[in-house]
Order: sequence, then structure tokens, then C-alpha cells
Amino acid sequence: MVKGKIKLLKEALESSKSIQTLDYPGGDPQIDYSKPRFGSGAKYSHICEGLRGVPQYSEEDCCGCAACESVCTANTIKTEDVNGKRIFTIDLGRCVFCGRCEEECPEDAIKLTSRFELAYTGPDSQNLEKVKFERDLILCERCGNPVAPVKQYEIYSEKVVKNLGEKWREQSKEDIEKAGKLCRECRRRNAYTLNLHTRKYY
Amino acid sequence: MGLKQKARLYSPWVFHAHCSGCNGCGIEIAAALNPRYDPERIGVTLHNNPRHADIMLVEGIVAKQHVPFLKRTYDQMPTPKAVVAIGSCAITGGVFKPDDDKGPSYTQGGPVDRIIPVDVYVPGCPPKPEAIIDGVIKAAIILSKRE
Amino acid sequence: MAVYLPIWQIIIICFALPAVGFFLGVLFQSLIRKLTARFQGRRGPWYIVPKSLRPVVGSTRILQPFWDIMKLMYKQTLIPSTAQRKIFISAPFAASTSLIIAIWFIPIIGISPFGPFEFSLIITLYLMLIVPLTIVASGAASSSPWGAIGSYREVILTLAYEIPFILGIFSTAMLTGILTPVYGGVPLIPGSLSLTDIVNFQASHSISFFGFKIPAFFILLNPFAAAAILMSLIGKLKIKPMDIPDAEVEVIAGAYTEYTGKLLGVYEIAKILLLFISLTLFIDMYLGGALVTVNYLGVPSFIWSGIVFGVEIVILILIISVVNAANARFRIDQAFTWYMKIPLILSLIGLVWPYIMVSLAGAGVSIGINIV
Amino acid sequence: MTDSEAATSKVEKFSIVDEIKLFLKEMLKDNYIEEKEIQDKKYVIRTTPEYVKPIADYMIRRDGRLVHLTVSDEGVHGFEVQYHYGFDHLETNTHFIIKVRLPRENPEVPSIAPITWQASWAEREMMDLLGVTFTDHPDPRHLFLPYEWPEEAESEKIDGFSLYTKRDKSAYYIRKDLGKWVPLALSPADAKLTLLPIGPYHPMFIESEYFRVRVEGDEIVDVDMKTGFNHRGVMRLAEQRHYARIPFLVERVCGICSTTHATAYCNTVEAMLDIEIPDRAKYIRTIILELERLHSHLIWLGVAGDLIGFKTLFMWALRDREHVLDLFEKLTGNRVHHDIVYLGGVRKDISEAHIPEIIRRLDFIEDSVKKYIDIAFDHPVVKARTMDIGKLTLSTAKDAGAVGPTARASDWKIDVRSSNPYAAYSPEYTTWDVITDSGCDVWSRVVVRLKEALVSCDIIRQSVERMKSTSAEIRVKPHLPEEGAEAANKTEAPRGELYYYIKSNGTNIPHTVRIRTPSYRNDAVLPFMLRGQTLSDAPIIIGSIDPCFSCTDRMIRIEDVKTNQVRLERIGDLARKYRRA
Repeated sequence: MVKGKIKLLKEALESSKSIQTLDYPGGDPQIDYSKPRFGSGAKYSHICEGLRGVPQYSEEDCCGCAACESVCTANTIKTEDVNGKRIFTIDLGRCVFCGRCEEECPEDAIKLTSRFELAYTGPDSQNLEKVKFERDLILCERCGNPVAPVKQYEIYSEKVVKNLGEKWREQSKEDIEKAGKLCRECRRRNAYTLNLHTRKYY
Repeated sequence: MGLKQKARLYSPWVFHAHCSGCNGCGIEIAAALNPRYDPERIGVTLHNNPRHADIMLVEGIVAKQHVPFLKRTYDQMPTPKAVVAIGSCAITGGVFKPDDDKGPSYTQGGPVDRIIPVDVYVPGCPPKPEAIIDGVIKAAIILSKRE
Repeated sequence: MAVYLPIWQIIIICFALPAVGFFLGVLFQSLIRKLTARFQGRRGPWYIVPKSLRPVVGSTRILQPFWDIMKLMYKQTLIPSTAQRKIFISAPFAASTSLIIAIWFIPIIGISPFGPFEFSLIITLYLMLIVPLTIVASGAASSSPWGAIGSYREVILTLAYEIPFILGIFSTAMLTGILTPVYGGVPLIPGSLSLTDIVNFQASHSISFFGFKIPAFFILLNPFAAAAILMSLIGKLKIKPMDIPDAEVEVIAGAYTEYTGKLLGVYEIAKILLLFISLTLFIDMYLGGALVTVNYLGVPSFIWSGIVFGVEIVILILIISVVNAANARFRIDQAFTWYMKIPLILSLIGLVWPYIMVSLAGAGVSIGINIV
Repeated sequence: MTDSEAATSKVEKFSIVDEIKLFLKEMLKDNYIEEKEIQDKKYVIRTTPEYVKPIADYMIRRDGRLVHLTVSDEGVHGFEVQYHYGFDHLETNTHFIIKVRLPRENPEVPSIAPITWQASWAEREMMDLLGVTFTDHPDPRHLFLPYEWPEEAESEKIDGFSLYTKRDKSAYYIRKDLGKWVPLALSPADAKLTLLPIGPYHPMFIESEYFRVRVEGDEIVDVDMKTGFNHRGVMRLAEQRHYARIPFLVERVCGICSTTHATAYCNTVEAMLDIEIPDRAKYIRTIILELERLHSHLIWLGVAGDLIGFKTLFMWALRDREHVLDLFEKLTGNRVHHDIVYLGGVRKDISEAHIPEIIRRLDFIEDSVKKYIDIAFDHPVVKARTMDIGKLTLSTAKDAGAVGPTARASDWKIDVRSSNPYAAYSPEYTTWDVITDSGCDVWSRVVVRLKEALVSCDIIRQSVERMKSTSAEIRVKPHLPEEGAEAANKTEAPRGELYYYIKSNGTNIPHTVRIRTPSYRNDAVLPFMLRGQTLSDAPIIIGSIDPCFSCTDRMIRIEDVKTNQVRLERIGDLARKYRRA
């Protein structure tokens, strides 16, 4: 009984000596909070490298492949193909910050930053809630359906050519020029007649 | 700044309304009360009675069964009052919104701002306690300007 | 026998004292919150705000309870339609008015317009008892089930702490009459019920306590009663183990559940005044009323009195804060049994203790205390 | 263990599965169709609806637990009612799934709620969500859905989910206009008692829940609960999403025990695919899971302290819990929803650089838990508030199916980590003991949880130490499950046994996902703890089971309470009473 009381009072005394409270809205972001002392003046608590904060989209790097859309947990990222453009709508109000888009993006165009103070007033204030940008699409030469974003086409046609052996390089360049700008349906229809079925290369 | 504004800014009492969330935001609100963040130093105290509160913190998707309760609780708060929607679920429905985007799921009563007016939105799943305190201070500033 | 002040001074003091009491009460409340927060490992409301924060939260937060009350005063007041309107509205005013009147009877460092009045102690006790009664009335009038339970708990708790409280107070009041003739000297007053007399008695007598000559604090002459009173005050002020009537987790806010805005603000004022009155009463009864009559070092005596008052208050608040921080809440039946066990027995011992001291002194047995 | 002992235990182990199978074969005769052993010692048996009751009767008498009762919608084949009986507290992994097919029109099956209390809520849940009628159910009110949920005509419109309800509008159920709250049905005899609404917003819980407590003076006579305030339709949403997206959805079932949900889901899918995850992933999962248990028990300690008015303990517990959260943030990137467990392993490795910090913080947390044990165990007011209240005897706990620390505080040695090992809990990875206490009251739940926190520290230490010698591989690539594959799996959440059942239909979207959370069971035993206690004790008693209404929200109501004489009834007695009625 007495031992517990003494421990309790001792702990109370120790707690009153080592206050860990942050000066949150004020304070210095650089000071390390983990060294407790009176009026430490630190602003933030533990903010580590891997903190999953608000995602940042780099429009230059994005190739428009929409891999992020297909893995997004909460349907934050949406794409729509309208008039030869692929429109990306990113509604951060829905985001759960799981980081799957970062994991799956082939061009590292999405990075989760460590920014987390996202409070905003009014439904549309700041650009936080909705990010919108668009990519140009290649339209099928025959039927006019969208094939792929221009940038994705450029990057991956280069990569395909580079990764193939010497033997097939010239041939594949030719084939890509011939059939690259056809949509999936039209390409399938023409595959054998053009003699460029993919099985040939592997 | 007059006495009225000052008094409102200095003493925002908050009320936590859990509206069918996953508890994550609720735990972070509880964590925001802990000694590391200690909002009492800026006058914020948690009151579990809507009649005593100035700011309501709402989390969750608000299930259909919950809608009348949220409305009633909001009406019970004396004016001036402010509402902070915490977490993706409260803002849009978040991960519990169906894929097809035809609307909310069969149990969702809609995001909070469809039911009561919301002043501050705090995105995050869940937001860190610092972000919640940030939101509460923003709400207190709004509150102090109210008539 | 007592000296009455001129009428105009009394009127001024009557207006000024409640204001001073309220201001000091705010400081005490703030200090309790601050100390409790420190024991819990956080900073609490009273601290020096960093510069970048000042536009948002001000420079210090010493007057936090005051801002809370001001905020409530600027809020809308809702009255439930099912409540009994008249009782519901008048109860908080009754509480704070009775406490404002009670301040007139309690000497603060010896200053009090009605303190020399013959039965000022009894009047103070009655006025303080009005507060729990108004809480019971308002809880019952608010037509909320939580209010009803809060009232019910308030009644039981009041019953529990009031018995040792009254016994302790009277056993102490008797000291003024009993002790003097035995230890030599002439009795000043034969057992006075006037607070000023009690304060003056302690100031004008001194005791030699194992050789040291110190003022005749009643806490040394009757420690049992003092302990019983302190325990009762914990119930009166609803400090931690005894905050049963407005336990947030169990009964939301008890009798205050339906109160909003200004009415709640008036109740908050009453709470702060009650804190001030209880602590001052304890100091008047047991710690010599912080009254210093000699001008030490050329400094006027009332400044010394103020300093002594401050020190005593801080010690009391420290005790209260430790009790508040280090305890869980009792159940109402446990609280009642506890009051019937420890404080009641202590106050009963306190009741017979003066007689034991007198008879010991009569038999020539020294217990280390001598009134000079 | 001597040879003879080993031999007898072997015989016993052999006998449980065999005995049950033999009995079922004899009883069902031609209707016994053994489908397959879906996993080690988990059997699926198909039969016809008329045998449901005798089987339940036998299984409960044989000391089995009804782990879950669920229904899956099989399209043109009708509805499939599944009774999951667990015997893993007697023998590792043993599990029977009895399946019954019902026609699509007028699906009716006899209710087994009169036989075992454990089925009561599950049957009501399925009546709510799939419209299967369980005849002779003692209390067929809505469980998840609001009482004023639209009847057949309206409800068919709601996006494809067969939500029609066929109820007679008897005394149980009062239909009022939509949008208006209809309180629970009360008999005129109860009118003289004081009724107290608790919730949906109440300082007692963080989550919202609606209790209606009937009190006489300060004594609780009866408790009635309405749940469904947190119903988010997670199982329905999971049946619309790709396998790879579900881990993040089920993590958000609960904010306190998020990883254990993801682990249970991933374990189940991995069992379905029959893949083994790398050892390193197992250890990482164990570390995160145990850290989670640690932070859950710490927050429980704080909340329990708050419930008895010990605000200081609340502050201290939450302050020290921050260190666990800091670790989470460093290891996974988020404080609450870790999103680290994934199909086939984990998403993120714990590097060597993190290990010193883990050990440092763990030392600190272990010290503070020990400090709280000293403080709480010696505090007179804490003892006065927790001892001898909220009694739950071993037999009641077994009958009602309590799980987790609540069951272990009633001296029932039941722990999924030892009876059904997953991640790195089996003896070849880590060694540890199951904590039990024989007090059966709130106090022993405090003791069990605090001691378990120390065990968690120990498990994390072992995992961190042994993780160093494993290979760097943390994830294997999963493939799609084949059609008709099914699996059931359990994990031990901080609150108790968490149960997942998944069935595949060959596509990339699961056909059925069923979740049974621990609070589902522990809430069921609440009225047995509450009745006869005082109102002041209600918060700590409700708090003592560590309720997580977000995980699951369910309801209970006890009929036939004599208002003037209150006694705690055993579940068996209640069941008998129902049978007579």
C-alpha cells in the first residue's frame, strides 16, 4: 500500500519535472523534441523520413499510364479520356495516404511528402482538395479510339527497342512505327497480316 | 480585438462526436489531449456535453442510423458554434465510399457537410494530433469572428 | 466589544471584497489546474507563451478560468422546454449571491465588514450550505435524468461531508473559550462564534511548541479537527476522490448537464467563489487568518499579512492538487462510508481533544504545547 | 512428458476429430457429405437444414464453440448457411464448417439461438443483411440496420445488396416514419423503472453506441443495447474490390487493432493460395502485431483510468504510448493505420538501423508498464473501484463465448496465438506463456492486460533478435485463387479472437468475405456483468472488456427479468427458458 503511494508521488514529481509538451502551433521546427526540458520550444513531434503525408504529383514526370488509378485504395485518383486528353482528377479529401500509388508508379512521379498539416476552411479553399491535370493521348489511326498517352508511348517505345537484342532492333523499330499508333482492337485485327505478332521476339 | 472575440478565441471547448468512424481519428483526438500536445495550454478542453461545447469534432462516414443524432446534437449546441470534420471519411466517405461513384454506400448517410455546416476540414487517415490542433485553432478563429 | 468600521467604509468594502475574492479565486483555480497538469506531465494553462503563438493565444494563460467564464457570458443560453423555468433560472443566481454575501462575513487578512458580527461563523456555514442545495434544486428542475442522478448524488455527498464539517468547526470555535483560563491568562471571549474573534485570538496569543514560540494556530492545538475539515472541504470543492456528483464519465455533467451560456457562467462564478471562501475559511479557522500585527523590518503589517496569506494558500492548493492528481473517483456509497469512517471519527476526537488537553494540563502533564 | 502421457494425449487428440466425424456420420447417415479438408484439420461438411439443431446441440455439449454463423449468397443455388464450430481450445487448429443450402425463395432455417447464446447475434445479423429467416428466434429485431429501415418494397432498390427483411410487426418492432428515431420497445411493467439513455454520444465510450439502462435507485436492473451506429458495410465493400485492395480496407475496420485485421485477411488469402511467407516477413508481422497489442493495452489502461476518474493515469498511459506510436511512424510511416502487412508478406523492411531504437523505446515502455503495475496494484481507490465488480464466471464465459483477455480473466486458457499459431508465434519461432487470472472480476482484467503487455515486450525482443539471421526476402508474389477455394483463419487481436472467412469465385474479386470481431462476443456477455451492479460501476464494467464498437457493433436484450429480484442467470438457464417459450 505505502510502496505504491510512494511510487505514485515519485512518478508525479518526476512527471512535473520533465515536461514533454510541444509548443505546437508556435515553436521551432528544428529543435529535437525528444530531449525534455522546461519550455523545450520544439514545434513538431516525431517526423521521420517515411512519414506518409500528402502525395505530391510531378506533372513533368507523369507519363499518364494510370497505374496509380488501378491500385488506389480509396479511389482518390480518377482518370477520364475526353477529346484526346486523359484528365487526372485527384481528390485528396478521399485519400487514405496508404502510399500504394508511390509504390506502383513506374516513373516516380508520385511521392508522399511529410507534409501533414492539411486543415483548410471552406469546401474549396486552397488547391488541396482537388488536383487536376491532363495528358495528351494518341488516337488510333483507324478508329479514333484512344491508344495511350503520348509520353508513355515515347518512353516505352524507346525502352522496348533498347531492351531487345541487336538482332531485333531494326525490325522492332519498324513494327512500332507501323502498329504503335493503333488501338488494341485494331492491332489485334492486324497482327497476323502485318506479321508482327509479339511472340516473334521472345 | 474586443473582449468578446478574445474570450472566444482563448477558451474553445470541444465536443467529440464519433459518427461511425473506424476509431482511428477518435484515438488521435484522445492522443491530442495527452501531455505531449496538451491543448489545455491554449485553452482547449474536451467536454463531453454538447451543451457546453463551442466546437464539434466529427469523424466517420455518418451511418444512416446516425444522421438524426448528429443533427440533434448539433442543434443542442448553443450558438456561436463551429464544426471540424476530421479525417477522409468525414470529408468525403474515404475508403468506405463504393468504387462506382454512383453515391454513398447503402449505409452511408453522406459526408458530414451534407448534414450540418462544416467550417474546417482536416484531411488525413487519420490526421496527426498536430493537424487536429491546427484545425481546432482555425475553427476557434472562425468562431471568434461570429456574431 | 468588537470595533465596527464607519458605514461608508463598510459599503465600499462590501462592493470591493467580492470582486477581490473572485479575482483571487480565479488565480487559485488556475493554480490548481496548473499544478494538476504538472503532476500529469503536461504544461497546463499557466505558462509563458512563445512569441510566435501570442497573436493566437495571448501572452500568459494565468486567467484561463476568467476567459472561460467570459466566453460563457457571450454565449447563447438555452433553457429546456420541460424544465421548471423559475427554479432553473434562479438557482445559479441564488448560489452566487449567497456566496457573495458570505464573503462579507469572512475576514481576509483581518478585513471584513461583518466579520465582528456575533454569529458570523454560523451565518457563513449556512450561506455555504445553500450552494449544494441550489445544485440539487437545479438538477431536479432541469428534467434531465442525468440532472436527477446528479442531484441524488449531491444530496448524499452533502450529508456525508457536512457532519464532520460542522463538528470540526464547532470543536475549534470552542477552543477560544476553553483553553485560555487553564493555560493562564484571562479568557478573551467565552467561546466565540465570531470569525474575527477567532482570528484575533490566534493572532494575539502564541504558543511555545517544544521550545519554539509561534502564533497560536489552531491547527496545532486541534490537528484532528483541522484534518477532518480539510477532508470535508475536498468533498465541498469536489476534488478528485469526491467529484462524484458531476463525474463526467458517469453522469455527463450531473446537475449542470442542461445548463448553457450565461447560467452556466454564473455557476462557474459560484464555483470559483466557493473555492475562495473555503480556503479563506480554513485559513481563518486554523492558520491564524494570515494576520500579522507587527511591522517587521519597517514593512507595514498588512503586506506581511498578504505574504503569509499567499504562502498558506499555496500550501493548501498544493495539497489539494496532489490529492486531485493522485486519486481515482470513489463510488457514492464508498464515499459515504469513507466520510462516516475517517473524517467523522477525526472530528469526534477533535471534539473531545480540548477537554483532554485541559485535563492533562490540570494534571500537570506537559504535551509540549503551552499557550503564552 | 513421459512416454505414456504422450501416448494418451495422442489418443485424445486423435479422438476429438474422429469422434465428432463418427457421430455426425451416424446421425446424418445419407445426408453426410464430407467436402474436403480446406486447411490442416479444418473440415467442411454439408448436410440438410433439418439437422442443424441436433448438430448444434451435440457440438455445444461436446464443449465446442460456435465461432461464427454466417450466410453466403450463392446466386441461383440459393443461400448457403454456414456454422463454424471451433474446437481449437481443446486441440490445435480443429475446426468444422457445417454447410446447409437454402432455396432462394423463402429461405428458412431453424434458429439455434435457443440452444446457444453465441448464435443469437449472428442470426440477427444475417436476417438483417441477407433476409434469411431463422424461425423461432427469440429476439428477431434489427441488429445493424435502423429500426425504421424500409420494408421489402423500398429496400429492393438499394444497390444490389439483397436487403429485404421479412418480419412480422410484433411487439418487438415498432415501425415509424423514416428518419425518426424509434426507441426500444418497452412493456408497460417497465414504466415505473427509471430509464437512462446512454449514448450514442456519451463520455463513457469514444465510439457511439446506444444503451438503455433500467435502474432502480442506483442499481441496474436491465440493459438493452441498440447497435449499428458504426455499420459501414465493410464486408459488402470487400466483395466489390480487388484482393490487393482489401488489406487497406479491412485495416480501417478498427483504428486500434488495424494490423491484426490485415494480418487475418492476408493469412486467410495465403492459406487459400497455399503459399508460405518468408521468415523475415513473419517476424516483422509479429513485431508490428505485438507493438499494436502494447499500444492497445496502454490506451486501455488510460481509458480505464479515466473511467474510474483517474485522469492522471490516463495522461501518463497516453504519454508513454506515444513512444509506441513513434516507433510505428518510423517503421511503417503512419501512427494508426500502418498499412504494412500485405498479401505474401510485408511492404516495408525493418532495417538494422531501426533495431537500437526499437530496443531503447521498448525498455522505456517496459519500465513504465512495470511502474503502472506497482501504482495500480497498490492504489486503494483503484482497488475499491475494480475488485468484486462485473463478475463473469468461467461457466458463463464459456456459454456466452467470451474471447481474449475477458475470457482469460475468467481463468479460461484460450489464446489464438497458441491454439492456432500464425506469423511467428509458434514455438519454433518464439516462446511465451498465456496469461490467465482466476479473479473473474474487473480487477483481474486489469491484471491480465498489464501482464500481457510485458509478455508482448518479451515477444518483440525475441523477434528482433531472431530476425537478424533471416534472409532479406520480405514478400512473395501471390497469384489469383482458383474457383471455389475457401479458407478460414484466426488471429488474436488485442481484444480477443478475430475470425475471417473468405471464399473465391475464380475472379480477382472475392465471392464472400466474412469478419467476426472479438468485441462481437465480448459485448454479448456485458449484461451478465452489468445486472445487479450500480450505475457508477457501469462505465468501468463496460470498459473492462475493452469494447471496440467500431470493430463490430451488436446488441443484446434480456427478457423476463423480475423487477424486484435481480439475479445473474446462466446462459444455459436462459436457453432453457427460451426453449419452453
